[in-house]
Order: sequence, then C-alpha cells, then structure tokens
Amino acid sequence: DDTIKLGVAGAHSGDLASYGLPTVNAAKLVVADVNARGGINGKQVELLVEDDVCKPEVATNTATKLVSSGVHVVLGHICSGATKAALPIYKNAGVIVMSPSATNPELTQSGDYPNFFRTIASDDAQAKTQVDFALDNRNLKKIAVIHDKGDYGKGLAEFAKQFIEKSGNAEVVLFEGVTPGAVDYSAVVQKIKRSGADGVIYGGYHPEASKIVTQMRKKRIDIDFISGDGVKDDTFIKVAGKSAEGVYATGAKDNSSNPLYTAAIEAHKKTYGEDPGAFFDSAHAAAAALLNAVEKAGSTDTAAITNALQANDVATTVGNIHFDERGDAVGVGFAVYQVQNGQYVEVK
Amino acid sequence: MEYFIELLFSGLTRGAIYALIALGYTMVYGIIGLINFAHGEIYMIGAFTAFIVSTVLSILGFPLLAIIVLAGLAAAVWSSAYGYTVEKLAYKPLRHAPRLSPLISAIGMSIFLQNYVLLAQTSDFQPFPELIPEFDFMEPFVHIVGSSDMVILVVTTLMMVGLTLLIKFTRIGKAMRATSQDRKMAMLVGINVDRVISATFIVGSALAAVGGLLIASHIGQINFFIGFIAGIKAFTAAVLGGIGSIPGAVLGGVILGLTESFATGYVSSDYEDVFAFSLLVLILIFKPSGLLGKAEIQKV
Amino acid sequence: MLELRNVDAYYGNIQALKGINLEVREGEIITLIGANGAGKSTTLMSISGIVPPRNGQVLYKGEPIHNVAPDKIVAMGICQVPEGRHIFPQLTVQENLDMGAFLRSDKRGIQKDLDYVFSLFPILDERRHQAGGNLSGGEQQMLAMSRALMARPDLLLLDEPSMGLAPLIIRQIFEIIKKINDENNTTIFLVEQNANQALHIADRGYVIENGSITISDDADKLLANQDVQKAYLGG
Amino acid sequence: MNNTILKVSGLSMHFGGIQALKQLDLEVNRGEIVALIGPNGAGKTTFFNCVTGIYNPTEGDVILHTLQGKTSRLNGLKPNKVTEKGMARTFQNIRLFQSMTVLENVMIGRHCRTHSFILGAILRTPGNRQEEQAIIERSHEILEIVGLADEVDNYARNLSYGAQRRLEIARALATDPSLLLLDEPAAGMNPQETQELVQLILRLRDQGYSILLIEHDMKLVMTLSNRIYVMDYGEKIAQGTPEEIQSNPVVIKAYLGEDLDA
Amino acid sequence: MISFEELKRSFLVSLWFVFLTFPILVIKANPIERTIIWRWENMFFVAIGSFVLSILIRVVNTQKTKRLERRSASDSDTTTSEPLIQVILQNPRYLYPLAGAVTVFALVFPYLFDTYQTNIMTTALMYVVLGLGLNIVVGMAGLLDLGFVAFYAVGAYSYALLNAHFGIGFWMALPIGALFAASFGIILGFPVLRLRGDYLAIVTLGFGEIIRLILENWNEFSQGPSGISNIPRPGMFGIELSLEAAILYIYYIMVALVIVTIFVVNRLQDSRLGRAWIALREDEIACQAMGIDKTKTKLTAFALGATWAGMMGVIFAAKTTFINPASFTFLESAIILSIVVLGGMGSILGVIVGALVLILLPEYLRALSDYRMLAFGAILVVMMIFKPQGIISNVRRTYKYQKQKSGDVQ
Ligand SMILES: Nc1ncnc2c1ncn2[C@@H]1O[C@H](COP(=O)(O)OP(=O)(O)OP(=O)(O)O)[C@@H](O)[C@H]1O
Ligand SMILES: Nc1ncnc2c1ncn2[C@@H]1O[C@H](COP(=O)(O)OP(=O)(O)OP(=O)(O)O)[C@@H](O)[C@H]1O
Ligand SMILES: [Mg+2]
Ligand SMILES: [Mg+2]
Repeated sequence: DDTIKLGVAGAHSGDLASYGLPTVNAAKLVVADVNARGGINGKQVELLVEDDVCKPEVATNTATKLVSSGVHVVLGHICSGATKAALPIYKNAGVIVMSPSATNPELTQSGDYPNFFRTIASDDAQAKTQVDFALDNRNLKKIAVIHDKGDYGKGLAEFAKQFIEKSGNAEVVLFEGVTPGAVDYSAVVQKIKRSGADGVIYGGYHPEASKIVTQMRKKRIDIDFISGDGVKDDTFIKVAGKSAEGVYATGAKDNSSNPLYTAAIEAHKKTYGEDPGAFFDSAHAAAAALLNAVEKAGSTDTAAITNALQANDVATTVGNIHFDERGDAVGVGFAVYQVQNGQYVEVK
Repeated sequence: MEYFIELLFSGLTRGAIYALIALGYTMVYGIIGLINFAHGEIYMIGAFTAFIVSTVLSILGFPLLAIIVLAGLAAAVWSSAYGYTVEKLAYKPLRHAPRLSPLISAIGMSIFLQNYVLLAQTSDFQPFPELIPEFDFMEPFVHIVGSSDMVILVVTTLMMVGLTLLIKFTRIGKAMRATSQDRKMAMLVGINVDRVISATFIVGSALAAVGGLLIASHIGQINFFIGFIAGIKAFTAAVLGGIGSIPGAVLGGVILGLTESFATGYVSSDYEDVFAFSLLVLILIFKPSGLLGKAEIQKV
Repeated sequence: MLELRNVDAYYGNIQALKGINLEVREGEIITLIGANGAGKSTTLMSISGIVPPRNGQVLYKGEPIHNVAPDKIVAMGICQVPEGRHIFPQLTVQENLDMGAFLRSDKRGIQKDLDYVFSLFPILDERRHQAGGNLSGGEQQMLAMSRALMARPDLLLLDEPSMGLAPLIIRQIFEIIKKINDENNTTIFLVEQNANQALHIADRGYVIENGSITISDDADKLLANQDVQKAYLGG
Repeated sequence: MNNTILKVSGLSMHFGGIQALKQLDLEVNRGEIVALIGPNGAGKTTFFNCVTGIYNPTEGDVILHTLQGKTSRLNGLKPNKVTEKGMARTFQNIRLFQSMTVLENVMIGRHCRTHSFILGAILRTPGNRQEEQAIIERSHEILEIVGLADEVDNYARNLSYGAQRRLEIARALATDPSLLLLDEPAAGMNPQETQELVQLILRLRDQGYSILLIEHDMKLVMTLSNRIYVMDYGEKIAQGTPEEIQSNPVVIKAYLGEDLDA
Repeated sequence: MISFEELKRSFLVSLWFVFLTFPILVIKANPIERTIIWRWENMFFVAIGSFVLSILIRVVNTQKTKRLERRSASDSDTTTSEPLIQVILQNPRYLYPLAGAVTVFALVFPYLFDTYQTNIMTTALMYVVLGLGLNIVVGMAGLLDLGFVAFYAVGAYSYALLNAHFGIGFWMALPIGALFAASFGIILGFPVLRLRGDYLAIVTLGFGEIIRLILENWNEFSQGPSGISNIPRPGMFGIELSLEAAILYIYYIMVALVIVTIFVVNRLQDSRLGRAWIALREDEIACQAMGIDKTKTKLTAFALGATWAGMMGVIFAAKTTFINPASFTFLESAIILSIVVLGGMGSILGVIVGALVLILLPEYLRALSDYRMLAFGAILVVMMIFKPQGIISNVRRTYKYQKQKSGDVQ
C-alpha cells in the first residue's frame, strides 16, 4: 500500500446526481490540497469514485467494489437508504464511512453501525430546531405537518409531529404526505386552509416545497412555512420566486464567516467555474476530517481512526468539530433562515 | 360546501392536465396500438422548449404576448419534430415486429430522452416563467380557482372538441381511423399509411407541447423528470376513458383528477394514488374497454 | 394495360412467386386460377405494392410501378378487393364505403356510386349504420366488393370474391363483375377458386402452380383443357 | 335407445336491435350429417356461437346426449365446458394457433381429455410421460385422418388455406367430440380440394362422428347431408332431405336461385 | 461507393438533427441571472455525429441488400440456413457440453473474479430468474404485466417482516415468500382476467404502484419509506457467515436457483400447461372452444410467475440486508420486461442472455459515467430495431414420434 485510498460513493448519475456530485468535487479539492502538501504520512491520497444512484441494491455493489479495491476510508453515501444498505459491508471490512448528507437518526442512534460518522446533524435535531422555532418564536398553535412521503421528508415530519405533541403547546391539525412529482398540489393546499393551521412544517425537498408554497400564495394563504435543509437551497428561491419570500428553513449553521468555508467556495469556483451545489461544505468537512484522522492515527487501522475522529477537534468548513461515540459531529447544528429579498438570512 | 367546490376545481384542473397529455397518448395508441412511453418525454421537451424560448425572449425584452405566442409555437414545432423523429427512428422499423418490441423501444426512447435533457440542461429544477397572467376579474374567486386553472380548463375543452371534429369529419381523421383498424386495407384504399402515422405523431406531440407549456406555467417549474409521472397518469387516464377515444381521454383524465382531489380532501393524500389506481381497476372490471372505449369487435 | 415481367416475390426467405409473367389488356376480364398456396394472392399483392417484388418488373400503362407505394398505385387506378375481405371493423357500413372513395372528391359522383352499390346489394343499405365487423361473412364480402367499386378503378383486382357467399349471391357477383366490365369498361383481374364460373365470364385465364405460371390461354380453351378440368374444375 | 344427439329448442338471440335467431328448433341424430344453410347473414354462425357457449343465447334450450349416454343441458356453459361435454367446432374465419406447429395445434385439442398440471409438468412422473406420449400418438393419428401427417412440424401459419381448414377439423377432432360442428369447411377450397374434403367428412361419419355443418357449396351439401335445415333472417324456413330442399320453392327463392348446377 | 445522392441525404439528415437539438443542446438559459449561454460546439458535434452515423447506416444497409440480392441470385436451393444458435439449441450433441461448460464456469466464477464481480453476477442471476418468471406470464401466456415488481416486493417484505416479528430465517422465508407472492398473483389475477392486452397492462401497473404506495405510507406495517434494515443474510445451519462467505453463499444459492428455474420453466413450456398458455396467447376464443379453461390457465400463469418473483424478493432482501419501497418502482418492472422482450419472448436462453446483457451492461457502462443511462436507453432502442424478435427468438420444439409404443419422447 503506497497510497491512502479514499472512496467517494453516492448518486453521481440520474435524477439525484445533483446531491451526489458536489461531494465528488469537494473530495477532489481536499485531496488535491492534501497531496500538494505532500500527502498523509508520506503517502499520496487516491480517490476512488463510485456511483450508487441512491439505490440500496446498487449501493451494496458499490460498497463491495470499493472494499474489493482496498479502500481505506469512504466519504458517502449520500442517501440514507443506500447508506444503510452499504454500511454492513464496510463494517465487515473495517472501513470507516462518513456521510455529508445521510441524516436518518437510526444511522447513529441504533448503535448498529459503529463505523459510521457524519458531518451533518440528524433529522431529529433538525426537527427539534424547527418545532422550537415554530412554537417559541412564531407562537404557532395549530400546525399542519406536510411531507413528501420520502425517507428524509417523512422522517423529519414525524419527528416534528412528535415534538409538537410532546410540547403540549400546540396541536398538529394536519399530517399529510404529498406525492413528489405530482402536477398539482391545490387539493392539499385547500386542505391546509381548511384545517385552520397557522403554520406549516414541511419535510421534503425544494421542488415540492416550491410548488406547495406557490400554490398557497396563489390561493392567498399567508401562513408561516417552515421547512428543513432539503429546502434551504438557492434553487428553491429561484424557482419559487416571490412566493419564496418569508419562507423559513432550517439549515446547517451559517459558515460564511468561516475562512475555511470561503476558501473552499473560492477554490470550487476557480476549479469548476460555478458555485458548488448541495452538501458541498459538509462533504468538504467530512473529507478533511477523515484525512485528518488518518493522519493523526498514523495508520489506516479502524480503531485508530475512530479514536482519532473522536479525540481530536478539526477545523473544517463547517467549523471546529469532533465526533461523539455514536458518530454524530459535535459542533454542527442547525440555524433557522428566512428568505428575505431573495436570500436566505439567518434569523435566530 | 365551499370546500367541496374548491376540491372540485382543484380536481378539474388536475384532470384537465392529465387529459391534455392523455389526448396525445390516446391518438398514438389508437393508430398504432403502441403504449408510447416516450410521450411523457415529448411533453417534457415541449415544456423545455417553451422554457428556453420564453427565457431567451424575455431576456431579449420581448413583450409578454409575443413571448407566449412564440414560446407556444416553438414548443409545438419542436415537440412535433421530436415526435416525428422518434416515430421514424424507434417505431417505424418495428412495424412488423412482435407487439411488445415497440413497447421496449418506447421505454428505451423514454430513458434516452430523459437523460438527453438531463445532460443538456442539468437535473436542477428551473423556474418556469409565469406565462399565464393573473387576470384581475378572477381575483374574487382566486382562493377557489386561479387564472391558470381556468385557462387550462378552457384549452383542454377546446382541444377535445377540435380533435373530435378532426377525427370525425376530416379526411386525415378518417384516414387515421382506417389506418388504426386495418393498416393493409388502408393502403389498398389509397391511404399513405406512413404519412398518416407521422401526422398522428405530429398532432399528438403538438398537443403535448401545448400541455407542457400550460402545465409548466401553472406549476412554475420544470426539470427533465416531469414527463415521467405525468406520462403514467395520462396513460392511466387514457385507459380509464377507453383508449383510442378522444372524449374518453378527457373524461378519464377528469375522473382521475377528481378522484385524487377528493381522496386528498376527504381522506388523505397519502393514499391518493392508491385511490386513483383502485378506481381504475374497479372501472375496468365492470367496463373492460374503459368508460367510452368501444368494445373490441370480434366476430367469431 | 398491366404487365408482369419475371416477377419474384418473397416472404422473408420463402419465395412465393418465381418469375411470373402475365399481361392484362384494357377492358378484359382475366382470371388466375390455381391451388391453395400457389401464389395467387401474392401476385395481387405484388401488383398493389403491398408485397413489392424483389426482382422483375410490373408495368401499368407502360410505366413501371414495382417501386411505387401502395397508395400511389391506388391513385393510378388499380384497386383491390383482398382475400379475407378486410372490412374496417369499427367503421359503419356507410363509413367503409366512404373509405373506398377516399381518393375521390366529386361529391355527386360518390353519391351516385353509393346508390349504385346499394342497388346491387340492398342488404348493405339495411345495415348501413351497423359496424362492419358485426356483419356476417357474406355481408362483409359484399361490402368489400362495394367499397372497391366506390373507388371507380380502371383495373379491379378481385381475390376470391365468391368465397363464403350463398349460391344466389355468387351468381349475382359474377353477373355484377361482368356488368361492371361491360358498363364501365373496368378491366378486371379475377382470382378464383370457383374456376368454373370464373372462366365462364373471363376472356382469358392463367394457371399458377407453385409460384409459376404454367398455362395461359383463352378462357374457353382452358375450360376445355383436360388437365385444367381435372385439377381445377372438379371434372 | 335415444338416437338424438343434439336437440335445440326455441333458441333466440338478440344483438341490440337485431334479432339474429328466432325460436329456432334443430335436431341432429347419431351418425348423421346435417347441413345448416341459408343466405348470408341468416344467422347460421350465430347459431353455432350460441350452441357452443361463445354467445349466451337470449332464450332457448340446448341439450346434448353424448355417446357415453350422458345428457347435459348446455345453456350458459362456458365454451370450454361445452367442448368437454362432447361438442367441438371449427371457425368460419380460421382461428388456428398460428405460431404453433401443426402437431401442437392438435395437441391443444387433447387438453380437455388429459389432466397433468403444474406438478405433473415439473416432475414428469411416468404417468405424465405416458399421458404426453398418448397425446402425441393420438394427435398423429388424427393428422393422418385429415391428411396432414407430412406437415406435423410445420408452423400452422405456413399452411395453405385448404390445409388450414383441415387442421381446424383435426384440432376439433382431437377433443373427442360426439358431435362436430363445421362452419363453412369448404370455403376457399378449389373443387379438387373440396372433393377431398367430402371424402374426409364421409370417413369421419363412418368412424361414428355426427356432423352438423354450415356450407354454401351446394354440391357438397347435397351429396353429403342426410338432412338439411334452411334458415333465413334468423328463422327456420325449411327442413328436409336434400331432394325436398332442392325443390322447395321457398328455399329456391330465398337462397338457391333458379338453376342449381352452375 | 457512396453516391452523391446519398451524401446529400445524409447531409439533410444531419441538418435535421441540428435543427432538432438546437434549443435543448445549444441554448442554456438562466432566467434568474438572465444569462444565455450559447453552446455552439454542441451543434457542431451533432452535425458531424449525425452525418457520420447516417453515412454508416447507409453503407451497412446497402451491403445488407447486396448480400440479400446475391443470395437470391445464386438461388441454389433456398435452404433457410438456421442461425448457429438454433442449431446448437436443437442438437443435444452441442447443447449438453455447452450447458456443462457454462455451469462449470458459473461454479468457478467467484474464484476467477473478485467479490465485487461475484456480487454483480449474483444480481444478474437474480434478474435471470425474474426474467424467466415474467417470461411465463408475458412470453408464454401473453399477459402483459407491467407490475411484476409488486410480487418481488411482496417476497422481499415477507422475509423482512417475518424475520423482524417472528425471527423466521431465510430458508423458511424462501418458500413462504414465494407462496405469498403466488397468492397475490391469484388475487390480482381474478379481477383482471376479463381484460385484454393493454388494459391488463395498465391494471397491473396500477397494482404494482398500489403495493408500493401501501408499503410507503403504512408505517406501522412496513416502516414506510425509511425501510427495514439489518435483515440477516442467509445462514448455513445456523452459523452466521462472514461477509465474503455470505456473498459466495448467496451466489451459489442463485446459481442453484437459476438451474432449478431453467429446469422447471423448460419442463413447463413443453407440457400440457405450457401449450395451453401459448395457445391462449394466440387466440383466446379458439382456445376456449378447444376446451381450455381460460380462468384457471391464466391464473396459473400469474401465480407461477409471481412465485419466482417472490423468491427473488426474499433473496433480494437477504442480499442487500436493507429494503425500502423505492427499490420497487415501475422502472424495475420495465427493466424486467425489457429483459424478456429483448432476450426473445418465450425463449429461455434468450431471457438469460437478455438479463445478463441488461444488468451487466449498466455496470460496464459505468465508464461512461454521466452518459450511462443515455447509452442504456439508446442501446435498448437499437437492439430492438436490429433484433425485433429478441436476441434469441423462440423456436417451437418439434416432437419426435415413433409408431412403436416404446419410443421415448425427446
Ligand atoms: N404472410 C406470409 N408469410 C409467409 N408466407 C406466406 C405469407 N402469405 C403467404 N405465404 C406463403 O406464400 C405462398 C403463396 O401464398 P398465396 O396466399 O399467394 O396463395 P394463394 O394462391 O392465394 O392461395 P389460396 O388459394 O389459399 O388463397 C404460400 O406457400 C403461403 O404459405
Ligand atoms: N356480435 C354481433 N353484434 C351485432 N350483430 C351481429 C353480431 N354477430 C352477428 N351479427 C349479425 O347477425 C346476423 C347473422 O350473422 P351470422 O354471422 O350468424 O350469419 P351467417 O348466417 O353465418 O352468414 P354467412 O353465411 O354470411 O356467414 C348478421 O346480420 C350479422 O350482422
Ligand atoms: Mg389467396
Ligand atoms: Mg357465417
């Protein structure tokens, strides 16, 4: 072994590619940086990029392929489902995996996957932020919780519902799933109106969110719309246009004051000529954290790397982080943003 | 009651949207008996063309009316061109092949076109310019039914009537019906079958393009994948109404839309599609050729 | 008027016609007889362009038509009543007849011909608005024949027009064929199993065996021919 | 012993406004060849369809007495049940299984007389193998009867028209019918082939099959039939021996026309 | 060789494609930043590409016609030369050794290639079985089923849920999953038997969607979209295997299942039941008139097809150890159907080849990365055009018949 092999797995083609490809770019930038510095412990870092199209069954193949090619650490996968399917394979081979985007709580909380880490906070944390904000800052009493029936969206929505009910300060007047890709959401929008909700918490991604918000505004329903990091994406603002104004979304804490963050964005712009996409910063952070841990551990031994990840703080694009024993990053968290004049602005 | 009316209109709009796409489905099916899975993609391409053209024109500073007309025209032209080409490339060589071969070819075409647009225009959602303005006179009803809903309903009705007239009374319409029933005999009475089939694809694709323009403008966003789900729903609508029947496609679309809307409104949107498909199964059990479909004539 | 020169036709790898030569003159009734599978229908399909010949030539009024599309051939005045009738099943009787006149635009003429075919086959008039597919076999045959007449062809190709018809109607059919030939000077190319009656109204006849023409002669001579009698006239 | 094999009484059938069959009575006796004739559209095929369960007649009774001495009422039965009871038919518009071989077409006919099913197919027990062998042998025998023994491995679609008609008969024979219904078996055949067909039908009768046939070829009908029924507009207009029918003025007017020997 | 006329036509074709692709390939408009990017280079590529392709196709076509002409010209007894494949298939002298060789290769495969390849091959083998199962329904019985994946899902969830709730192991779940799927096949079959052709297709599609939507929405039952994880891999006599061993184990299970399936399907095809299916596909009315019970025969086809899908579902769950509803979409049904049609409907070998091609192809197209699915779609179309009957078309078997009773059927 004369190189450190860093695997990058996720959706790199197909409809979810836009969530997976920024991770590849991030890894390339980090690795180029590290290698330019002379590598890790004298070894160059080699990238192994594999596509799993976010499908569990493909992800097992991807994982097997990476393991077969002797990968040491893996950055990925992107979707929670694919990650869950792939993890046992990595676990068996003693490969540490770090995801920039898989937010399913079970991944860290079940204890089934000791080799899993992530640089993004889990859904329950996010839902907590949303509910706290809805109840405390916005004083909502009747909340409609809507989701996109997907793994991420429905999970988020369920936590939100749980937290609202537990709080006792507000009630969930509607809990519904919408079908992604449907041509029209006016029926659900009418139902929201009828439920008398004074706010909506939405779990899902931006395409559906923008359709729902647009139709709400068209029907003159002007209540709060609170959603998660699946919506905290500039595309949402672009697509929803003026309907997006006033929409709240939770998202990773604002890093724009972090010099590492700005530097990474700059580097991306310089190399690829455009703004980076979704999960770029958390991916950048994950790659950096992984390589840092390998360096600190001085070997590619699983236990040593795990130890290094948990023991050392590392400065990344998402701030100074280390990992707790479950694999969640300590130091990342959520902030609430609002669209104001076509931009997400932190409100809390 | 107001809630009911709201749901009614929301269902009608949704149904009209399905119907617009289903019309093209049903025409193509009627003439070559092919479930044209690529039809949804043709619709998507129509929407994309409209998106590109209208964006370019608006950047160049054209007035709204001109943008609408030109974007609609461009969408129709390019959709038709794609429909025509797809037929020539992927279906025509399979005229005499076993029945399922063109179906697979259609699935392949659908995958190809999706990825073609994905690669050329990225997978990101793009904001579709609002081509249908909010009419002032609609303002009092806007919480029930919006301007774009109204336009969609009207256009769908016009299209249905126009198409029915075309098929029933024009020469090309007669030729289409004859071709669909017995291709060899159609040739023997002097019909240029190739041209009739091409014409069917062109008309069907142009309809899809109009649908694409209206729907995208109604939803306000597009990406390469919008054709797929819409296509499946439209296909369901076409079958529900009796595949091959023009009013059937519209009726099927509307019933489908209403079912989904009322299921969402009174039960739960979690299961709207379950309701829709269950209704389909139920109706087909009692009317095996769809609501307005002619029972297949099989003289023994 | 029509000439086939060394025509070969294939279905995939199967050769159905082997060097067919025949000739039809203006105003004639020609009949082609032969056993099942000899290639009679294929000959007609080759003329109509549905099964275009792989080798050889088809000349119509001196012009080669073996590379012309079927619809163009119809437009040139060659019309066929194919074997098996091929009614448009979901069109009504009336619409089926309209389809026959697809290439015509003289409304008055069409109406006149419509009346004419209804006078030939009154049952069709009764069934006017019924779907073609629901007609009985014989009714369909009458309809197919009428539909071809609606095109006012110069050359009418008939493939077993008497198949499945009642005796009374068969006689009528042959009378009608003769009548069309006499009155409108329509040239007729008749393929028949009912060789006896076909030869009685025909001017000349050809015998086809295994895709080749074996005998060609005047109709009355064929009727008298021993071999033909034995093989095709049940004598 | 009862000599009747098929007894149809009061059979009526409507299609929307059209009354295709009106109160039709008909009988076929054991060992007989009976012909059903009538102008085009008289309702002959419809009669077959009603009797064999393809259509469900509006009213009337269809009773079949099989060779085994069983009596069954066939009304409302599915076509496959009717065939099982011992009545098989051919179709006016040939309906062969085009992409199967000639032999397989006939083997299909044996379906209702054999039993092996999923397990039998998979395990191929000796019993099943014997059954399969028996099917093949019987099918060959039948193909020899109709003169298609040389075509066994040919695809049905490649047969000439006349051969296809004979294959239809073979397929029907394979179901071991007591009564065979033939719908225009000679249509599209030349006189030579028709002659062969006549021989075939006679042979079948001699082997004990009873036959009810629809045909427009009067020479064939008159030489073959023991008795003839004549229909017009869904009604029976005459019945009797060939001689009686040939000279019946009603029949001549409606169907035969003046001189017969054309 | 290429005439001016042909050049001109190719030029026109290329012009047409330039026009066709112009808005989508050349213009990239951004409505937010209000920028337009003109990608003229794409137009250039399209022009050159379509011109060259068109010329190529013309050349190939002329050569094909020439060959045909030469053949008909030489006219030495028109023997229809059978393709090599059919010769091999029909002659046991070649078939058995070949099948043996393939089996041996399958058995040593894991030792020749790495785990990854073995894993992929296992997937491909699963699709072979799925294809063969669907082939019963579509290829033999002629019932167009666009919702086949529903039965696959039933099998997968049977195992996952039975294991989660009752701790039922893989080997128990295999037959149970198959049975559940078969029952679903019958439940679906009953109401839709009246439907013909494409009406059936849409109902089956709807049924597939209904199953998936229920799995997605009924959290209490199926854990909804987040799926079920930690499904155990098959164990051997209660011993838990290491990952490599488990992959090997599943691979061999699949090899065995493929062999069993081929055996069974082959026997079914040549049986009384198989013939009834084919006859039913050809002509329902004639079929009934020949005494075949339409309902029973169709239901059997549905149930048997579903059985295999159910079994594969169990294997799928065991192999990925994680399942969620997103694995059972319409596209999956479409792929399985493509395997059947592309391989050659009704032909067992065809389906096998079809599965290997369609499942391995995207794996090896990975090199094309972004262009992978584009190429996949195009290949589907092109293959269909060049081989409309499928890669290997089905030839009806002929029956040998000896007069003497002892003669064995071969
Ligand atoms: N579509 C087809 N595909 C393959 N072979 C065909 C096809 N049609 C006809 N043939 C074959 O071509 C030969 C000639 O058939 P054709 O139909 O011309 O005969 P025919 O003289 O009209 O017979 P018939 O009296 O039965 O109508 C026959 O051997 C037939 O099997
Ligand atoms: N399914 C149906 N729907 C409506 N009308 C029908 C149907 N089947 C038959 N008919 C009508 O019933 C009448 C009898 O038809 P049938 O086929 O029984 O005639 P046929 O005596 O067999 O005539 P042919 O000798 O010409 O075959 C015809 O007028 C026909 O149009
Ligand atoms: Mg013929
Ligand atoms: Mg009849």
